[in-house]
Amino acid sequence: MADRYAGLVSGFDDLYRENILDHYKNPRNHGRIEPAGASAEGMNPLCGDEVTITVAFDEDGETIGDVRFEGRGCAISQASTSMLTELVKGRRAAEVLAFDKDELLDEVGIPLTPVRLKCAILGLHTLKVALGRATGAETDADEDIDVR
Amino acid sequence: MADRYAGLVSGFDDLYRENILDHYKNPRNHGRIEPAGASAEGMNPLCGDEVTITVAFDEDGETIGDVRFEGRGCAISQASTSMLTELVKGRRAAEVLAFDKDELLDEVGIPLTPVRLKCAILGLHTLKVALGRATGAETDADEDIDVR
Amino acid sequence: MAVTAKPTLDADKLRADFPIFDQSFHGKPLAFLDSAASSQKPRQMLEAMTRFYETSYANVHRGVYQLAERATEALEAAREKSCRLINAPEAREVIFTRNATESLNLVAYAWGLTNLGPGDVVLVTELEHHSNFVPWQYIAGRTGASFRMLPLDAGGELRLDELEAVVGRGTAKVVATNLVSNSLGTVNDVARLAAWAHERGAIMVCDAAQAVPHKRVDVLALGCDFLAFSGHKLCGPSGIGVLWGRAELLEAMEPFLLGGHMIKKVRLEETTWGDLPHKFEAGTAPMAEAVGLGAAIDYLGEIGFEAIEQHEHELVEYALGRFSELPSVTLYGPPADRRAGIVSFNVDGVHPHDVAQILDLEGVAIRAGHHCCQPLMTKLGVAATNRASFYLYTVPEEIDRLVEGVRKAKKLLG
Amino acid sequence: MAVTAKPTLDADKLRADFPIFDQSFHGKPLAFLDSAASSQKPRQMLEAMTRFYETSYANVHRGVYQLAERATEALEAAREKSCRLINAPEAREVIFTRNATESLNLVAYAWGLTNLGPGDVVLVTELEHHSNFVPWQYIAGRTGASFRMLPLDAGGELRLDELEAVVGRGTAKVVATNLVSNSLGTVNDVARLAAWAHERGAIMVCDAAQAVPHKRVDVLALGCDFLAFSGHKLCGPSGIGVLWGRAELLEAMEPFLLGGHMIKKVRLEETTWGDLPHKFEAGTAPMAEAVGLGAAIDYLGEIGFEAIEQHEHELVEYALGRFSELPSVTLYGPPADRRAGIVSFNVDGVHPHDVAQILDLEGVAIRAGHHCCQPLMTKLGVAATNRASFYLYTVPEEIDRLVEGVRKAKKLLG
Ligand SMILES: Cc1ncc(COP(=O)(O)O)c(C=O)c1O
Ligand SMILES: Cc1ncc(COP(=O)(O)O)c(C=O)c1O
Repeated sequence: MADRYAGLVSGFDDLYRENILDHYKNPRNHGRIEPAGASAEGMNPLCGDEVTITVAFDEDGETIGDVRFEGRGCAISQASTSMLTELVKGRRAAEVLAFDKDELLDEVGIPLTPVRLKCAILGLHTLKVALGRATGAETDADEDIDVR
Repeated sequence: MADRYAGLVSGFDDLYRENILDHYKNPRNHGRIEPAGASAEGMNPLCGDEVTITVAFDEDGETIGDVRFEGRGCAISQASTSMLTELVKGRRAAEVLAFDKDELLDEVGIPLTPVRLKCAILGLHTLKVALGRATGAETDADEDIDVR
Repeated sequence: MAVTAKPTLDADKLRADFPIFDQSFHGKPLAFLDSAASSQKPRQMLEAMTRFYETSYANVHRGVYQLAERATEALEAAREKSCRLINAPEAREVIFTRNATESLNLVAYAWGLTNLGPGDVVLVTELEHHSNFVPWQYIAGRTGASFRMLPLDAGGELRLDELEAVVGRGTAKVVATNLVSNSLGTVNDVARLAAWAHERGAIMVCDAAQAVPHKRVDVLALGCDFLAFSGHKLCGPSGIGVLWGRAELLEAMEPFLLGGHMIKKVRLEETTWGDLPHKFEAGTAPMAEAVGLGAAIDYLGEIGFEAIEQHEHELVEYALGRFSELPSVTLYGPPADRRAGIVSFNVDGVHPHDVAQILDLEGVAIRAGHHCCQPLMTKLGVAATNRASFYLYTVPEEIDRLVEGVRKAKKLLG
Repeated sequence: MAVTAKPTLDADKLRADFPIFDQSFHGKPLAFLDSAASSQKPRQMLEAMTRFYETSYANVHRGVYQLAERATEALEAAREKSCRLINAPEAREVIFTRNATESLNLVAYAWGLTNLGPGDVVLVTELEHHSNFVPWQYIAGRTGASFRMLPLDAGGELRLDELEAVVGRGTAKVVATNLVSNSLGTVNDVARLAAWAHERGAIMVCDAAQAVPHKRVDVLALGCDFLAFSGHKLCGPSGIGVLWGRAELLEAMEPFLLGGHMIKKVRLEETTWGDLPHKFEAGTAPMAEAVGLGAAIDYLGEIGFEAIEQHEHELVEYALGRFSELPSVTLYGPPADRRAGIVSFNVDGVHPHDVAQILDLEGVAIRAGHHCCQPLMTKLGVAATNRASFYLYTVPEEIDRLVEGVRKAKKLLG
């Protein structure tokens, strides 16, 4: 087991890469859209990470014209949510609902232990719930994340 | 720990010595006195050993003139009760109530592990309860032995 | 030695994995015929635990640092192994407890306190171990439910034909039985009982403490709702047990033990429970014990449960045959083809304690007592029996020594 | 290193007993500063368990053969050691459970279900670990008793002056508090709380999970009625906890877990309970775990609890001093002379998860989270804190590395 971890996180450069620090310190699409076409607040009660995501649809009622987030929490949760907003803007809701978390994790680009994984997908899970509500689609529950 | 036990029971000759076999096969003072000056039934619910002891006092109301037992159970419990009856006949109740179990165990004469110790003192404990009831004296409870 | 069928495992070779056999007792090699009480431990399992403590130990869950991640992974890997062992659908349905007894209490308390009431019937069997008897008796008493017992026939098998009569006009809510009896070795038809229970709207609770170590057990094939077993009887460490339950039942249930790790949010006004399996795992988990259990499952899996079952079957046939040579021996329980590797017996005129003690002097370890089955002893009309029980490391020579010792006991004391 | 007071134990030397320190993490030696979650294990303890499994393993109690006697002796010797450790009057008052959480649940269920009702007040503190909070909340809810919380002052100490006001006109029945807080390290005046509880006719339940490993604890001096702790936090194995209770209370109580070994007679109509401690120890005991616990108690006893307490006190003073150099750090809890070896803190603008992760990359293991104390977190107005906690193997250099890592985290993310 030791080996796996030895390679997994080998230093600051790996875990807190420039682009994560950049997204954490300069979040993209920060803020709140009011009134929103879709919205949800997600929270990981174990560590207190929080994000609120709001979405405005284009005229077709499907395409994400704008998406904004606010939140507080660890660098991973906030940076990954910031990255997420860039990834999904302009996509259709149905597409984002089928979005594979690995696509986001690739973007985050660092190896994550299970505890930190929850931080990294907080934004994605919250967004999916928001879109699911707005479009009536089902979304999988994540046992560790509370969404209102 | 191994050492202690290595010496403790080293064979049939130690554990099932002639005198135990003799008392088991030919119990002394077997039977029941009716009406009895004192009596009790003792039982070890864990292994089902049972003895019923009945006592007849001499005219002084104190000295054990006769004592008899019936029972079923393992060799140690039955033999030690048989030996006990020989030891206490002619003694005063108060004396027997203060009887140290080591005196009986010396007579039994073999090393006993804790589980078997309960077998060896079943008769003594039962007799003490019988005498305690008859004379109004207190006797210590033994958590593993039920006496009626 | 008279066994001719070819064993599908090599018990003589496997014995080398078990350090306990390196010693002698009263100058004789140890014939350990009390595996139904608890099994001995292979080196591989002990080493897995020590390695865990030496390299990967920390409190599991929610730790951000590496050691805590490693420990969490190790615990969850053990859960996966336990899940596959009994063919459970999902690992989150596998709850670690301290022993099978606690697993059964968990169901009795958490399900029973809320779902039982007057008019309801809790049905156990006359063959139950106290651990699947007393919790139900107690919770039935607390809730006003009626507590009943399915009787045995003379051969030590369940009177399934009495089911309707015993429940009568009550509402059957719980049927609780073991899969293999620890006293008689009887293998019970749990699938049939489960079907009956479900027809009546009852839940079926299966005590598999004596089954999981010795044969392939499949919760789906059994059709039960809950299944309990202990680690220490299957070459694993003391201090860990397993409860499997169907997710929808576990999710609908109240929790049992409360405290750290089983909650989502705690407020003065209200507390919300965590998800499965955490909801039922309060406090620090038996982490090293889970690792040991996982290693034991791997160990047994490599040998193969079919081989283990076959090996024990041959031993039990052999033992029943050898005992039939002794007219002073009374045997209890069903024939070899319907029993596991357990033989309960009495010797005319010799108390079980004396039999066990004389055997001990020969280096043969068996159990003498009520085996936590007093209702069964009452039925058999005895206070105690002798019980010899076998496992993968048992060899026929040990049964020869057992029979020889019983002869001696009879000669000396009978 | 800036500590000048002479430590009364040689932590550098003791570290050699702990195999976990033989590895490195990210190329750095392990600074394990999470002992409040669970402690690391000395070789001596691990060897005692392995030796037990290899030479003396069998199911305890009632076995007639030697191995079973040896195992029983080993278990009971561990009980005696646990008894002396906390200066309990009698070994039969010492009950082995799976962890401190289960110990506290045992009291809440077995005492609470029968003795609580509407109008009664169960009082816990705002400082409680969930394990001494949620069971009481749950059982109070089930029985209709009122569940209340003694508040903390700004320094993280109990508002004992609020006792009367919080209970009001209710009948105080239970006062439950920890002796040492796992979040803040606060040492609580349990003796005073116990005296107050007894004046009001309540029982006093003391959660000593963070105390027993680190200082001499004396149940008679505390005057409590029940006291709980875990083996894994005091150099012992996972899978075992202890509950001590006053014999007269334990005897009057209903049992909790039911099944094998805790009974006297089992009949369909009625079951009678065994005597202490067996009445509360259903099923196969955590035998090897008890042996490990006993070995750990011996190990700590040889070092001396006064030396351990003094050592940790010096570390905590040193740590508080070093942290005061960092203006971005907020410290929680009382001054060093009223706290145990635990330091909770936050770093301005840096989430605890990030602090802990960055420290992990430096080989420094601390915990980040709510520490199973959500009511306290609510009071502090934070979702989580960082927590560093010390033990006999902690050296001041590790605190230097902690402080250095916090500086880095602040620079990188703050
Ligand atoms: C104060 C306190 N009480 C109770 C517990 C629970 O201990 P365990 O998880 O061993 O049951 C802990 C440990 O997490 C603790 O710190
Ligand atoms: C059939 C059966 N059920 C339950 C148990 C209880 O197991 P444990 O003592 O590990 O809780 C046993 C073992 O004694 C058993 O044989």
